[in-house]
Amino acid sequence: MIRVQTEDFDIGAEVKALTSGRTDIGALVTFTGLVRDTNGGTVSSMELEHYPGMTEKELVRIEAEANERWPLQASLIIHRVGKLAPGDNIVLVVTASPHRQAAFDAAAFLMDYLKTQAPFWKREETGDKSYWVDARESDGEAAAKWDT
Amino acid sequence: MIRVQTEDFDIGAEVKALTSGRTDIGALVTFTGLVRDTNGGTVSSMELEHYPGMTEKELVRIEAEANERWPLQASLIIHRVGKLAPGDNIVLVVTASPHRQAAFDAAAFLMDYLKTQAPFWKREETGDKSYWVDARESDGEAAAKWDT
Amino acid sequence: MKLLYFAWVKQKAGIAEEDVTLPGEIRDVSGLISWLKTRGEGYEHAFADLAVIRCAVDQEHGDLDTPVAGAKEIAFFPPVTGG
Amino acid sequence: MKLLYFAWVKQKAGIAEEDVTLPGEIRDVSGLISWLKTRGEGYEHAFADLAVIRCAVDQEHGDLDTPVAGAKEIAFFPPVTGG
Repeated sequence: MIRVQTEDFDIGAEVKALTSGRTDIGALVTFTGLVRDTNGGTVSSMELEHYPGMTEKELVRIEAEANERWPLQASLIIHRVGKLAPGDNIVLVVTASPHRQAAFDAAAFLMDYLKTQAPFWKREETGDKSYWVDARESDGEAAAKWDT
Repeated sequence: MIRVQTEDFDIGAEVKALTSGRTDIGALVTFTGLVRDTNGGTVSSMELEHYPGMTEKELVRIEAEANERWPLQASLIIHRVGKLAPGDNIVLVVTASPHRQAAFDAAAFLMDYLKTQAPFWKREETGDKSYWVDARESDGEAAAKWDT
Repeated sequence: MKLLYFAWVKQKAGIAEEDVTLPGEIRDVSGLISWLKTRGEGYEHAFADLAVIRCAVDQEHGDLDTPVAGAKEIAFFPPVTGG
Repeated sequence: MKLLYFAWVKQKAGIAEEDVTLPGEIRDVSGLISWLKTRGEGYEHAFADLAVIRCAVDQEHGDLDTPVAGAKEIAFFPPVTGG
């Protein structure tokens, strides 16, 4: 399941929705990405731009690939767009599996692929300046390791 | 922070307590272990026994080791004891870090160490029989990989 | 054909979206970019360093060699930074 | 010295906890187990396969060679299965 939304998400509620009434899930991993104030109080806000249409397609594709690679019983990707403040949630990934290694690996994979393939762009506002966040080389390397 | 308790835990509330008011956390990972009905409806309940005193010491030690290995901004281990039913939460691990790889690795490490070193024992009740769950060799291997 | 621009590519090009009819000789994304750069300073600025330009053809990731014939929508953007 | 037994070690030994005074010649966990096995069938049964016995001396993981002199609390249990 994937969602692109401006509203915040509630980790507890999302997890409950995925697991309630089920007794087959042994391991559930969540990853939450938050707006981090990298310079000690200078980032006043962040704007998340995306490519409507393609974003949803990419998230569906990435989720399907994780489900092909690991025996997942449930998966969820929520990504927020629009204006966010330091401390706000940006992204939530949830994976559930009978065993913990699959849940951990699938969640890390989803984040690595999302970071390099889903069309989102961050702009940080610092005081009266704003700048587009640069892509990190380490994200490309993290995603590349799943190709082996 | 570590807790051993009979009561259930609320993932959303625990995460909120760890992150509220903070703007330095970029990545937060949770792992939840649940009672899994491995044989399609035959496990009627599970009893978690532990070694009071040593359990808390081991969890503190394991958490401290994770904090030495990775730059964590917050960490939490909650483990339930007593009688549990299929679908119930057993264990919650939360790790927070500026970057996602550290949060993922630390959470996986905590679970691998907890699974092999924290003095808990599971007894499953299936109909009128009950048996102690056997330790899994793969858990020992998973923990051993952190020694390298 | 619809062209879309995102993030700083949009800012540098000075345009978010446009409908264009391509000259017949344009075969791939590389040719499309060369043509766009003849259309004004904004495009020249936006496409100055192709190493940091990413594209999607009909909402699927492409590269400089991806054919453009028959495409309905081509988008240009920087490396993604979500998550 | 307090001895504790958990999980199936407790069930097989038929005891959860006891206070004992060790004979002076017992040096390590291995010696303690040998002595316990002379004390009854339950202990013999519990300690039949040492490959699946784990122990803690004063609440820290030990092994067959861990010294027992001065220890206040020694626990025996199967490999752990929490999490």
